[in-house]
Amino acid sequence: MEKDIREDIAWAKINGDVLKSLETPRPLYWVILLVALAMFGVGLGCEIYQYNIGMGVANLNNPHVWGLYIATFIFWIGMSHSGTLLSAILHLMHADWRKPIYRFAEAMTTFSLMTAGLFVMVHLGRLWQFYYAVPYPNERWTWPNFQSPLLWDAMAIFTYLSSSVIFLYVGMIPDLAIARDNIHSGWRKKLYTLLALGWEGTDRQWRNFRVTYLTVACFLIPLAVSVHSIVASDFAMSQQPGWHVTSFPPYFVAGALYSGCAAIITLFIILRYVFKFEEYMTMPILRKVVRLTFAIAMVWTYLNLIEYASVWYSHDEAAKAVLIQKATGPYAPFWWMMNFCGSVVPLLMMVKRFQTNIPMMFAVSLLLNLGMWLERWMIVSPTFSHGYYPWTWDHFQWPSLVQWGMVFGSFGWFTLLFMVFCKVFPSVSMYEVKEMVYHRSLALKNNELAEKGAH
Amino acid sequence: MIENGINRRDFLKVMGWGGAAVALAGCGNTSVQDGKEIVTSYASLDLPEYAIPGISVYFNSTCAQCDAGCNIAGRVREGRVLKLEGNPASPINRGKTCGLGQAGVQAHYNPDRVRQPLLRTGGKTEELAWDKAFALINEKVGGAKGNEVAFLTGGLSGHAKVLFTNYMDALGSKSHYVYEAVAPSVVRAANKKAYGVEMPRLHIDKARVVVSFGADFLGAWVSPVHFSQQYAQFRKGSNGQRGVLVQIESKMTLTGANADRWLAVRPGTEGIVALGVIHALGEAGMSLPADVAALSKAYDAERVSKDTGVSAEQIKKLATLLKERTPSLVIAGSAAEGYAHGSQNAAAIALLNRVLGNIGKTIDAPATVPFPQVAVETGKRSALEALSGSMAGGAVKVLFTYAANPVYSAPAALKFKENLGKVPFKVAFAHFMDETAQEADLVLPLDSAMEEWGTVVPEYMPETAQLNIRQPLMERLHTETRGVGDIMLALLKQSRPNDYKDFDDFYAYLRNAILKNKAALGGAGTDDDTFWMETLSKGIAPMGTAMGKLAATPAASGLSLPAPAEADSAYPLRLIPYVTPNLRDGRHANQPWLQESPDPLTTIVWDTWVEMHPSTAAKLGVVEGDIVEVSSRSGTVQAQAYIFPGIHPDAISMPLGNGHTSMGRWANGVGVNTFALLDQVVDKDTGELALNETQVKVSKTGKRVIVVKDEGFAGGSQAGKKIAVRTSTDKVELTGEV
Amino acid sequence: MHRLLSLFILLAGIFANASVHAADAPPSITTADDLGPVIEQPIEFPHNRHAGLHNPADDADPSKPATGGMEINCMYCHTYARRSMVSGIPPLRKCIGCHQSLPSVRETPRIKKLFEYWDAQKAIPWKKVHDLPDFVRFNHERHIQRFVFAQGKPVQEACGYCHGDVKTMTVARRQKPLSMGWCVSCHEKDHPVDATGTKTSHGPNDCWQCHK
Amino acid sequence: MSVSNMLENWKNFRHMHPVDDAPHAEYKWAMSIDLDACTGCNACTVACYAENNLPVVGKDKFNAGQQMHWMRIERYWDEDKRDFPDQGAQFLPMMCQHCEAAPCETVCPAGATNHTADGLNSQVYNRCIGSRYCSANCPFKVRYFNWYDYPTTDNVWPAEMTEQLNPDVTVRGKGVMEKCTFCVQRLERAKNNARTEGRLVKDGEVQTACQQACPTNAISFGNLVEPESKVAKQWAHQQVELAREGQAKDEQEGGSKLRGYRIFEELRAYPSVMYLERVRESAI
Repeated sequence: MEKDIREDIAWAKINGDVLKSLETPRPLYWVILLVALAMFGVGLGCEIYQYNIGMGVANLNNPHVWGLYIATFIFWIGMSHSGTLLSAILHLMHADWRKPIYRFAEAMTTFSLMTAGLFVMVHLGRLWQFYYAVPYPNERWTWPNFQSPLLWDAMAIFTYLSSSVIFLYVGMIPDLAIARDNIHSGWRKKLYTLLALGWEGTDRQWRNFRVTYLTVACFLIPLAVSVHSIVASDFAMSQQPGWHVTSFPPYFVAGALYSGCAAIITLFIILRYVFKFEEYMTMPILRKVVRLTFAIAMVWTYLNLIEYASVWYSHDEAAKAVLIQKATGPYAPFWWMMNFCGSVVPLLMMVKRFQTNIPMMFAVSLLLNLGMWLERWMIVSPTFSHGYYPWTWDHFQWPSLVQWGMVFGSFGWFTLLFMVFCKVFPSVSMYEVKEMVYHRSLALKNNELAEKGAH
Repeated sequence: MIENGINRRDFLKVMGWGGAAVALAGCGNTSVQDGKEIVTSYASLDLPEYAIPGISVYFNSTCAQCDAGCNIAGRVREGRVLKLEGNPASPINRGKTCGLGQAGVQAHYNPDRVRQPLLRTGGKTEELAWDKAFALINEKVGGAKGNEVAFLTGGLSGHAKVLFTNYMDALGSKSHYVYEAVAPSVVRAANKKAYGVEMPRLHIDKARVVVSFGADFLGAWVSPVHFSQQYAQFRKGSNGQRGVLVQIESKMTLTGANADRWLAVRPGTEGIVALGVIHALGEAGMSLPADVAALSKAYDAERVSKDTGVSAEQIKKLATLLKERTPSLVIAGSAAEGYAHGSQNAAAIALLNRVLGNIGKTIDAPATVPFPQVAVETGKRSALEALSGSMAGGAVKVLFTYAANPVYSAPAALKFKENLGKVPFKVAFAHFMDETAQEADLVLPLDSAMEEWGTVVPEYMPETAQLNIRQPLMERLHTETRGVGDIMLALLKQSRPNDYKDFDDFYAYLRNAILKNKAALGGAGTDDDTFWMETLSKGIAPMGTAMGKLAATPAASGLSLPAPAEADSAYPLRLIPYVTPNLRDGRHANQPWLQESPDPLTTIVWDTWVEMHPSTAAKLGVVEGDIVEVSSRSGTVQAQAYIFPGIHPDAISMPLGNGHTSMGRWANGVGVNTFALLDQVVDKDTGELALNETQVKVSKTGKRVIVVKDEGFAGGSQAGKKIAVRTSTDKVELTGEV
Repeated sequence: MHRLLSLFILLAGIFANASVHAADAPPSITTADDLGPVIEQPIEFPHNRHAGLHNPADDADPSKPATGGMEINCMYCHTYARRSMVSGIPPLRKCIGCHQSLPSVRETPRIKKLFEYWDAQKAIPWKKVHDLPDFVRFNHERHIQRFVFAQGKPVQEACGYCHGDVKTMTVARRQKPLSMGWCVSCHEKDHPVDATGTKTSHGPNDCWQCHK
Repeated sequence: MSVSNMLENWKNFRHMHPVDDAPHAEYKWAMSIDLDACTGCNACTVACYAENNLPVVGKDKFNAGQQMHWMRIERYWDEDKRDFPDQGAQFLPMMCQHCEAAPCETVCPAGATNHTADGLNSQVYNRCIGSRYCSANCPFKVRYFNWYDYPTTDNVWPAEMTEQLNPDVTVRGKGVMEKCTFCVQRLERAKNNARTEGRLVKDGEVQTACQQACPTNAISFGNLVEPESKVAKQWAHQQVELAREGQAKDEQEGGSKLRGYRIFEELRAYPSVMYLERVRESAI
């Protein structure tokens, strides 16, 4: 069997390699950063325009009141689930191979949540009054509506985001201490000193650290599941054909894990290349991630088919009409594309040879995420265009450039945050990689001892 | 209730607690403010008991949106008229209004109203003071002799009409051209011949079957709000026997869309259908008068079916229904009259009423107006031809236009605009700078109907004769506008100073005129002030109970119907101009509520369209939204196509009312002017323009637009859902319904 | 581990305690004062002279200007309060109606100003002191009918509930916050329905009462 | 404000729906529309514009589907592919159905749309944050969103036109959802007058703008709690009960000979608008 990591990497080398990624960036980094900034600028410009003129510039209309904002919001929420999966679930399951890659996955969680939050905001017709949806004691003596799934959403996302930030930070403390100890001047030193909370690696610290980390991880897992279940409730709790589906929560969670894993593959490949992390982000790990992704893809496909089947065989004629409309109406190209990307493309991952084919996996992972984005759009829009009330069917509505601009901008925003993170914080967990190396060498030693003993 | 009109104007002054500004600020400011807004008392000087800020007062008046003369009640608050409701005491509209009437406030508050007298010389426009304007008019009419001063007006009635008549009298002119672009003038003439009255009273509510030959009495014909009231009763019926409506026309009107059976008839063959029904009635055993029997003999069901496209079975069914359910009522409308033989069509239809014995039962004589000088003078399309002719001949030196927009609505063949140019001095009384006002030398700005005094005698009075009062509902918005009565009075004071010196203004004249005839207006025995007050507060003065009588009986003699017209190979389709309930003849095109109110049948807004039957469209290869070119011998326009099942395949239809080049911000450049296509073909008997006689050809231009309409992607389909449900009389029990 | 556990228990305890407290904290801003800004009016109208209490000392010498008030009912001038949403600003004629027969104060600066407006036949541009946001529709009639006519409260008390003790003010100044919570705090209380005071009910609490 | 207060109101709120233990006390506003009388003339819709300060959006925005007509007249054709629609069209006035268990109410995050004690589905403009969830969840799609700031848009309300605005109705700015209110400003005024006189609103005392305009009296409006009101009698005669998702009369064999029905009754929203089926003569 291939090794997830070489057991003979010196610990100092690990420190050196990872800390090197924090050093003065290459020009390519700046280029990427600038491009991301420009993309974000486009989105920001669109929002300023929309804020001033009104939501009409998004080219939404009366039957068709939601559009890409909500679809992209779900997409980013979904994206966030990967980090939790890798860092919390796999942590509990003692899957060792997660260690070199969970840090950036966890960062991805945080940043995609921060991106998703923006979409909730830009979606609001009266952004400046968003605080009406926040439960706090106020001079109006009013409360928001606790029945509304949208309110649950806001609460769940906020909780998830804060928990994710804590989890990310707590898990990073020993590494911050390493960074502190290896950097001798400048703002970084101050920053790491502050954030490392006086970590010295004593036994007591390690013990408390483990307990805390484990607790937060345990807390985070149900939260992650509930967040996307609640997002699913936005739809499942409504009465609209195509939305009113009982299986939406697990379907959404599966979809979330799916798109998250695909995004991990993408970022895995990028980071491995950009920061030269070949030693840590090894092919066997990639293979494991790909296999995991494939498994989730099949789960998603199954749930997807269940959804179609339950609509098809039910007596809900309106829902059936929406399904037919998805497959044959103006959204058909996107709907078929989504099914292709979501269920057919991952089949490539079955082929062993392809699992470590970097260009191919890179392309596949992008396609998977395209499919998942389309999935969200195909959940939101066709129901509006072909709802219960035939008089208001609107098959011609098409998102305006403002909507596309903001979707585009959100990728810039995410990239921006991620790029900054990578240069400020170690994107590979040094202490856990060391653990991994140590465990492997220990295992090796044991084996050797055992072999010796046999002789 | 109110002391006198002049004072009331003061009360109505906008002095208030600025409601509008308050309302507009909307949801913006969310916190308590202090000392930012100004608040003054409602009326600074004196305050009548009824004027309470925050509480609406209703004043009765008369709607000016069409000639039906509905009685309305204006809701007035803080000195502003906010909304118009129907006057519940009105025999015409019984508290109801149509959409057009509701939009009356938009004619009043319209930002595009003319606000100053304007003198236009050589392309230059300058503002003018009223006394200068009057002096100028005096100079010009002084330089013309008798009939060289001509008047072109819309339908006129009431005391404004009296003043017009007197002024013409003073000038020695008899050139009064009364013009209405879409009025049922042929039917009026035919009625006169058949029944002895222009417009008999119709009792739709008493009929058990109504057969309407294209009379859109629910949409735009004569007095739609009144007929809608009758229609509601007719549908409720008596003893649970619901009235049956059969509509026979080539293009479905709003009334057609509400019919139990809508029969698409080949354009122009309405009279043949009527005779066919008579024939079928005879065959069904009804005894026909000899002359009628002789006339209808040739019209057996098969032939009629062949000529008209209405199946023989339908004709027989209709005859059976008419025979079984009496009384019935047959109405001839614009679809029947719009042909060169329109009068003959209408006569044949009247004959059907005679055969069915409806005359005297559901067709009744109208009330007699005891003061003929205030009675309505209805407009004719032929007036325009006559005027155009005399203008072309240089016989008109001064032309006054009021309540008519002939430059917009004249058929191209009349070359009206060109001939108008030959008139040296043209005075337009105008609310808007419409196409006719644009051509005038002097434009006099009119008060809106919510600012002026006046009286109206409706053309169609459902009960006894009534004089409708129009009174100001609020202070003038613009100080330099004048009521038409005031203008005419000022002009008369120039010509006959002695007769009118006692009257400061039209209000004084009107009050005097009404009080003089107090006894005849139901005020015998009351003192002047009380009577005047009561009349104003009611908004209606009764003019006696005298009813006329139907002086004639429809006769078969002289009636001959031509064979159905052969298709014209160069212009194979017939254009049916559609008078929409929203825009009528186009004078309301600048009222945005009406532009945004979807056409009931197509649901199209803000545009003109070309309706065609799916089979016609298929033949032409046209789909919805294709820009098609419609050409007649007189003109060519381009408009979007709309595929519409309710039209005969031999015809296309376009709505009237849009395509203004000059009117206001909401009207200009919207749609195309269908009037521009009309051929100058007239009804042979009356000389009235036959609206449906225009032959057109339609070709694709290759351009396509999205038709802007309320109807969505599903079109008129309910997709199998239970939304607008229909049942039939045999499946429903109507007796006992609340 | 124990320490962690005790931390949790402590936090949970604090949370529970706070919740219990929040749950039963009585609403108490009903009478809160929130003085508005001083507003400069075209004429510095002395409410105290009109609505204030009569000063018995004034009776001694009627020729001298009075120092007390005249105890005029609020609704003498704000006459629409019982009939309309708005209480109304009196028309100029109402002021003149009394003041033309009050020569004793005719030459004071305020009254001279008043007559200047009257002579020019111009309305006085009073500034609005109690200006609610435009989407709030407070109804004077309802409150006056309920508290003055049904329940029999003295007019000044009923009006004063929102407007403060006007009889002691010169130019009126906002005394209460007029915030939604302030309105609601009163609407949630039970008030006697009539003068006998046995039956009570609270104000309506659906949004459309005031926002429409 | 306090939590217990909230919980108490919560309970009340839940009970405003007509469950057996808490029926409507004084008023339950309801409507019935006779489709046999409705001619589709649009008088009601224009009256609604006049009464409720609805903006005219113009052709482009109408084309974009952003029209603001609270009441719309829908026109349906038969779908049996005959050459001509020889039984006419079917017209249906459609506006907010003021559902008793309204799907829009439960989903609004800010609680801007609620049920009033009178059984109205209220929309509070100044509380609305514009999430548009209510419209998304409305089966009838009768909610209209202010996609633009119409008060400041050119040629919507030029200065002169603002004088026509109804001072009793707030003009909505951008980002706010709005819909038919059953002319709540008229209802409140009538209730106010009645309360001053110590009585309840009488049948016919208050009319909605559409009802008042309707030339054929197709629209009836009134208090369903008052058994003698016209609307209550109509509902009773047509055997349509408010809080049912299917009426007993329809479960009879062969259906009933009554023509009252509600649209999408099976969705259990319990609409307050009853329609009476359009009738066509079978003998012709």
